Order: sequence, then C-alpha cells, then structure tokens
Amino acid sequence: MNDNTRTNTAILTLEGLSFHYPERPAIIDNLDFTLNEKTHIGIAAPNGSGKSTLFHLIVGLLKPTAGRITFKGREISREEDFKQLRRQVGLLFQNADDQLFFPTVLEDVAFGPLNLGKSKEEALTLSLQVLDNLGLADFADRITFKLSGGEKRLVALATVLAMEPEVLLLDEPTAGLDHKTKHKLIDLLNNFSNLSYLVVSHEFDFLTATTEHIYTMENGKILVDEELHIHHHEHAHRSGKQPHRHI
Amino acid sequence: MNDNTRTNTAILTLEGLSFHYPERPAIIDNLDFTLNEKTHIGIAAPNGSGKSTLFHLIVGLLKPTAGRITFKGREISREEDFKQLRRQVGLLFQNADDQLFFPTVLEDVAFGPLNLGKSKEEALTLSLQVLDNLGLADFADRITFKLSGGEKRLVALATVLAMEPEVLLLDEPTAGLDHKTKHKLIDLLNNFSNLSYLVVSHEFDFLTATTEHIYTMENGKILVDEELHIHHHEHAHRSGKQPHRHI
Amino acid sequence: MHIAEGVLSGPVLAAGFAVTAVGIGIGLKKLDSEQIPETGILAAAFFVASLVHVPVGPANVHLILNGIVGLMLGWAAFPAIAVALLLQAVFFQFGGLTTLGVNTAIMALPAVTCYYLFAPFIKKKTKIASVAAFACGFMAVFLGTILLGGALYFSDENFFEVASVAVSAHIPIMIIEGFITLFCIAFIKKVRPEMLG
Amino acid sequence: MIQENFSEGKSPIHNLAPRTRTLAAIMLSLVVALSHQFIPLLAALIIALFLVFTARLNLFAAGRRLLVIAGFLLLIWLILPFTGGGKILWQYSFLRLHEAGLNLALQLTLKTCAMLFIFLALISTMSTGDLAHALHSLKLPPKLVLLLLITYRYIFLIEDELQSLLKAAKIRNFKPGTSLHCYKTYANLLGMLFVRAAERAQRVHKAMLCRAFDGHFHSLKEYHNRPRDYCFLGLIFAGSAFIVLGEMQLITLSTIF
Ligand SMILES: Nc1ncnc2c1ncn2[C@@H]1O[C@H](COP(=O)(O)OP(=O)(O)OP(=O)(O)O)[C@@H](O)[C@H]1O
Ligand SMILES: Nc1ncnc2c1ncn2[C@@H]1O[C@H](COP(=O)(O)OP(=O)(O)OP(=O)(O)O)[C@@H](O)[C@H]1O
Ligand SMILES: [Mg+2]
Ligand SMILES: [Mg+2]
Repeated sequence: MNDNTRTNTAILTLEGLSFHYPERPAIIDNLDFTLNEKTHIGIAAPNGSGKSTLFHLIVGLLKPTAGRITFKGREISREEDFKQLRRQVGLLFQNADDQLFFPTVLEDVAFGPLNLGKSKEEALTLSLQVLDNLGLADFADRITFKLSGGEKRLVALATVLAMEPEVLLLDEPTAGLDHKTKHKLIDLLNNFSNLSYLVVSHEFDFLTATTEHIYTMENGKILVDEELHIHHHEHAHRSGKQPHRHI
Repeated sequence: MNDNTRTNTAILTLEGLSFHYPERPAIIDNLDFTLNEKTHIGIAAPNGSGKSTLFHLIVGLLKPTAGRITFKGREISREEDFKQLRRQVGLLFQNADDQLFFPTVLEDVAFGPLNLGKSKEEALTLSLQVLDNLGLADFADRITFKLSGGEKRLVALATVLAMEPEVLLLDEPTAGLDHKTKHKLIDLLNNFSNLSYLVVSHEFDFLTATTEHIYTMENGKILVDEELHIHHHEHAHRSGKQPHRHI
Repeated sequence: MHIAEGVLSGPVLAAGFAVTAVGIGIGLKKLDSEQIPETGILAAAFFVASLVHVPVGPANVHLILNGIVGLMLGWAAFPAIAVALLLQAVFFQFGGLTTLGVNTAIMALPAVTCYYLFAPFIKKKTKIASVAAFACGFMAVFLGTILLGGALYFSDENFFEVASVAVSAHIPIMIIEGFITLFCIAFIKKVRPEMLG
Repeated sequence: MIQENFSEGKSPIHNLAPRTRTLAAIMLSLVVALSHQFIPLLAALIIALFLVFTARLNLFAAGRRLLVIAGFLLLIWLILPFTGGGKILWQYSFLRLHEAGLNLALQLTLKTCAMLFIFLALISTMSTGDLAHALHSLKLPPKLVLLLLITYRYIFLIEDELQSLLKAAKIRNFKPGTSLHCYKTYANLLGMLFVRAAERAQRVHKAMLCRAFDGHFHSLKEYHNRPRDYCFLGLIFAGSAFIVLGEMQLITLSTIF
C-alpha cells in the first residue's frame, strides 16, 4: 500500500518543541526528534519525565508553547491540520480504560470509522476485519467493561487500528499485562513492519523485542545520541534453563 | 518485638480454599498454602488467574465457598475474626487510588490507627513516624490526589504500615513505576525482614530481589512444588556493561 | 440549575432548608455506612458530569442529570446533591450558603419523585423502559424548573417574567436530558444493571 | 480543570479557624439575605469588600467570579425595570421604566455581589478538608461530613477520567454537534464514568474495611479558638447588628450624618 521507495524518509518531525502545564516548569523543552517511515523506536524514561505529555502534543490534544510539528512534509499547526493528522497517527492511551466507552466491543471499534464519515456497513465490515486480524473475532459482542486488562488493551489497539493509521504511538502498552499477553502484543507489533511506531515502556525485554532503537528522555528532551545498551539480568522462569517461550 | 524462636512456624494457613464469583466458574479451587513467619514469597501468574481474588479472600473481603483460613493457629471464620485479622494482615491494593480517600496524606495515614482506637496524639505520632521511615516525612500535608503514581503507591504502603501489621499482602506494587521508584520499594521491602509478606508481580527482577521463593497460580491453585527457576534475560541500560545501579 | 444568593425571600429560603433537611435526614437514614463511599463517589461523578457542555445549535448547555441521580440513589439523592452543590459553590461560586437548601430541593425533590415514578419501569425489557428513561430525564428537569420558577415567584411577584424566561429557556435542555438519560440508562443496563436500584 | 483557587494564602482571614469563618459567613449571609434597604445593603457590600481585601484575594480572580452571576443580573436588568410596578420614571413608545422595578434590580445587584464576596472571602479561603472539619465541629451529621470528604477526594480523579475519555473521543475524530450521534456518544461516555465510579466505590469500601473502618468518622484536626477568633466573630456580629438595625430603620442616613 505504501510507496516502498520512501523508506528512510522522515514521516514525523518535531523541532524545538516546548511545553509546560499552567504554572509549572517546562516538561518538554526544546525537543527535536525525527521518526522515519517504517521505523520502530522505544522510549524508556522515569515517571513524570513527560512521555505521555509528548504523545498528547504530537496528536494535538495539548498545544505546544513553541516549536514545529511536521507530518509528511506538511507543517501541522491549526486544529484542522491536527484533525487530519489524527486520522493517520493512532495513539494508544496509557490506560485502556480511558479509551473505551461503548457497551460492546464492536460499537467501540466502529466509532472511529463512523466519525470519519464511513457508512454503517463500511464501518462494521472494517471493524470486524480489524478484530479478526488481532485474533479478537469472538469479542465483537462482548461488553468492553467486563474484559480483562489484557483484553481491554488489545481492544483499545483495535479501535486505533480501525482508523487505519500509518504511525502508532503506544503509551506503556504492557503495564499490568502477564507474559502471555505481552508476547501476543510482541507478535502483533512485529507484524506491523509497514507502520512506524513509537513505544513507551519501562520494560526493556519488551522494547528490545519490538523496536530497533531505545532512547530515553531527560530534561524535556529525547536523547537520541546516547542509545541504550543491552545487557543481562536475572530473570526467573518455571521452565528454567531449558529453551522456552514465555507463557 | 517478635518472639524470634517462632521463626519457621506457620503464621497463615489456607486449606481447601475455594471461591467463585456468582454464576462464574471457580477462580480459587481447593487451594492449599502456608505462609511461615518472616518469610517472603512471590507469586507470578497470568492476568485473571485469581491473585487479587485470593488476597481479598485472605482478609475476608470476599467469603470463600469452602475451606479454612487459619491465622496464628486460630481458625478465622466469622466477620469478627476477620476484623481482628485485618489489624494484623495489611493489604496493599492493586490500585493505590482506591486506597487513599482523604484529602491530605497525614489524615489518610492516621485513619487506620484512629479506627483502631488510638488517641489523636498517638495516631499522629505513629503516622508521622511511619512516613518518616519510608522517607516521606515531607509529604504529611501534601494533597493525596496531586501525588505522582509512585508517590501514591508509597503513601498507600504507609497507610498499611500504620496499622502495624505482621503480614503484608502486596498486589502488583510495581505496575507503572519507573526503575528508581522500583528500587526504592525493593530497599524498603528488604528492611521488612521482621514481617512476612506475599507479593504478586509480573516482574521477575522485582520478585527475585524481594522474595525467597516464587510460585505461580494455575487452575485456582498455588503451585508450590514447582518453584520458578532463575535464569538470564536481555536487559537494556544506558550505562551498559559497567557496574551500575538502576536509576 | 441554581439560584444565586440574594434573590430569594426569607420564607422561601426557610422552606428550602426545611425540605432539604428532611430529605437529607431520610437519605442519611437509608444509607448504611457501607454505602457512603458509593454515594460519595457517585456524587463526585455527577458533579463532574454536570461540567460537560453539550451543543444545542449554536449554544452550549451544561447537563443537570438529576433524573439519573434519582434512579441510582433514590432518597440518597438529597445528601449527594447537597454535597455536590456545596462543592460547586466552593469551587465556582454557583449558588451559596443561604440558597443551599432551595437549590438542593430544586434538584433533589424531582430526582426522588422521578425515582418513584419511573424506577419500576426502567428495569423492564420492553420499549416501556426506554420511554420511561426518556420521561425520567425530561421530567426531572421539568419539575426542577417549575420549582425554580416557583421559588422566584413566591419570593417576589415582580419575578414572574424572569421566572417565565428561566422556565422556557430550559425546554431544549429537558429534551436533551431526556435523550442523554435514555442512552445512559441503556448503557448502564447493559454493563452493570445492578446499579439501577 | 477544577481548582481550589483561594485556599492557599497567608492573610488574617486564612489564619482564622475554619469554624470561625464558617460561623461568620453563615451569620453575615443570613442577615444580608433578609435585608432590603439601601443603607444596610451598601454597608454589607462595604463589609464584604473589606473582607476580600483582608483575605488578600487576587482581585482580578475574585472579580472574575462576578461573571458567574452576570448572566442572571443581566436578565434581571433587562426585565425588571420594564415590568415592575410603581411610578413611571421614563417612557419611550411601549418601553416604560418603573421605579419599583428599578429599585428591586439595584437592590438585588448589591445583595448578590455582597454575598458572593462574603462567600469568597470566608468560605473559598478554606480547603475543603478544613470546611469538612468545620462542619463536623458545628455538629453536622458525621455521615454527611464523610460524604463531603469522599466526594471531594474523588472529584479530581473522576475529572481526570472524564478528560481522558473526551480526549479518547477526540482522537477518533468525534466532533460535538446537535445530533443524536453526539448525544449518544456523550451519554455512553457518562455512563462509563458512572459505572467506573460505582466499581471504584466498591473497592474503596473494601479498602476502608481493611483499615478497620466501622462507620464512625474520627476527625483528626482540632481547632482551638484563639483570641483573634473571638475578636473576629465580635466584629462580624457588630457588622451584622448594624445591618439589622439599618434594615429596621433604627439607623438612617440622618443618624449617621
Ligand atoms: N494535567 C496536568 N496538569 C499539571 N501537571 C501535569 C498534568 N499532567 C501531567 N502533569 C505533570 O507533568 C509531568 C509529566 O507527566 P507525564 O504524564 O507526561 O509523565 P510520564 O513520563 O508519562 O510519566 P509516567 O511514566 O508516570 O506515565 C508530571 O510531573 C506530571 O505530574
Ligand atoms: N466482581 C467480579 N465479578 C465477577 N467476576 C470477577 C469479579 N472480579 C474479578 N472477576 C473475574 O475473576 C477472575 C480473577 O480476577 P482477579 O482480579 O483475581 O485476577 P488477577 O489474577 O488479580 O488478575 P490481574 O493480573 O489482571 O490483576 C477474572 O477472570 C475476573 O474477570
Ligand atoms: Mg505516562
Ligand atoms: Mg489483580
């Protein structure tokens, strides 16, 4: 679907981005960052370093106090531009509970496509297909509120994918998930090689399995020049030293 | 304070414990388990396997459909017994926001001691001391809802410790916390060698650092005979191969 | 839907306090201490929900939602609404101390009335439930505005025109509250039916 | 966003016990609410402004609170002077300006502003926790006080949840409008808010049980009345008495000058 020759060109560029909450010090401070097409980047940084804030800035839920956001070569500044951008940049919230507010899974997934002006039939077909791709075909009529934490996370991902984005922003997608669900998520993300994504997580295992580069944030900036190194740590498993998959 | 010769005697015993939510299959199914004095046990098990349910059963917030709970040699069955037990078994909830219900930190911490019949002065002194022990002395007058996620978790722990329990049940204390806060928690727990505790977590690093045994749950039972083994896994850090502490 | 301080006459203020005191008395009596967290957190949810502005044509109105409060809380609507209004006064200066009684009565009396009128039909599986839900939202606001108009009129007859304007301005809100209540109750029935009494 | 704007401050008023401020506010508000004459209402407005200054409120922020009552006052000024009875002061085709209506509008404006400022200076300068303790010491039912504390604590959390849900709708290209789709979306969003509130309430209740809660609410804070509290109450009492006497026309302009 994508023009393959464009790989390695910037899809999203942030220049000199700054932001602070009212009467608070700067959280994002003159931040520069470029996300290339079809690249997958991880961010691991302490609580409160501004990761969620950054994601909200990118999709225009918060307005920067200074700086430029460029998406596919166009500068994004007015709310109209952000509306366009939000069709192509999908944000998975830190808390899946905050993202789901319809009684059934199918209604929730179809909400985005309906808002994009699709007809009911188109929206339904698309939603069912997205659910199917995520292995959630049986979930269409389930009550979202009663799903488990991991299931909610996957449904929230479905609501984002139903908007057919080209870039995904994933905010701590694994918090509170067990190993099985985590590995399901890893497999899913590894199938999204056509998309670009940016993942925030405190778990290095997860980041190394899903991204090519891991950066950190400090003093309101993303540190791209000091990439994180991989090393070994203790880790416990029932199947011990034998070869194994996490379950 | 404790009688040291009693180490290695059972403090909490569960025998044939069973439970199911109304019109649902059994979540806890004929579970046997013994917690000895001054032992520290980790539980790592998938989402929905009943870990939180088990903790709620132990402190009598849910009533088992079958089975016996014995605490310090006494069988606990009536609500009166559980009231006694809850003074000595402190539960840290999975979500700290559910556990902090007063506007300021000090009021929240003092709520338990006041309910136990302590005078205002005693309750205040005790609360301030607990906050101090956790390095939260400056927090007394802070507004609970303005704390960060990690700070809330530590304050919730303070509210539990102010009841001066002998057993702690910690339900995913690290979810969403960064490395620094996680390590603060590890240091704290390692100072609690006088207490027994049971920690639920999906993070093996954390469990190996704080407990002596790691068990799992399957089919409504705790599997003690198949203890989890420790092995190595990839892990990333900016300071790479050099010796380091997590920050 | 509230009246500012300094507008109503002594007898009307006193009547408001009397009704509210009785209502809170009954409400608290029916509340076990177990139910206080639930009532308090729902009161917080109503406080927050009433900050939502929904568009009507070119204007925005904020929601009142006393019909839903009534369905979920019954008599406990009195203490819950009183507490929410006190906090609204503290944070936003809506209403005030002397009008707390009247303002609580204006919202809570219709809430309790609608609870008795419509709660028995809401749980039915037929179309009647939807009609009842709409009627509940509509009537709770309608009765509230009538009380509001009455409080003004009985304070000073010169307020007749002001009261009429206030009542007619609420007509679109009644219709919107009807729909919001209808859909909201449908949601709750699907997701957590035990919340409806 | 909900904010407690005036509770953090250092001023003679902030230094008073919450109970003193609550009592003073109740006394003054009642007296003002029952007054109708110009002199006492003017006096009340002056007392109120004096309190606002003493509390060292940010005057701009305090003035902005007048917007809350502006709509109602505008309505009053547009209607009352032209419909109220009494002598006709001025006439232009069908428009007639009546003396009684004009007086009533003026009187209401004075009263409403005075009471708003009294509330701002005396009540909004307390944190809600302090207000709850004041109500507790004034012998309000403990259940009601606990209800107030819990409502207050969870407002902020639920507001956050609401903001997140609204944002979640926005990133899926939801545009509010006058349509059934819009109302349905809001209704579902609110339904979710209520359901989550109820679930949270269950967990909170359990957490309270774990801390040996038995239905009785023990207040931690104790405020001792100090001399300045008695002085302040005395002053407020004198002010109130002046307003009452003025209202009863025992004090008139001629007695003052
Ligand atoms: N609405 C708000 N108003 C004021 N301050 C805020 C608001 N939201 C967040 N903050 C503050 O901004 C800082 C950055 O918050 P943010 O949520 O972006 O951090 P984060 O990196 O996502 O942290 P976490 O790992 O805990 O999710 C924090 O100190 C937080 O307290
Ligand atoms: N109040 C309830 N009513 C019905 N079912 C429930 C209720 N609470 C939990 N459950 C179900 O019981 C099962 C066990 O839940 P529990 O919360 O104990 O799991 P857990 O092991 O703590 O999971 P997690 O890792 O997600 O915290 C889940 O399938 C859950 O959906
Ligand atoms: Mg975050
Ligand atoms: Mg759990």
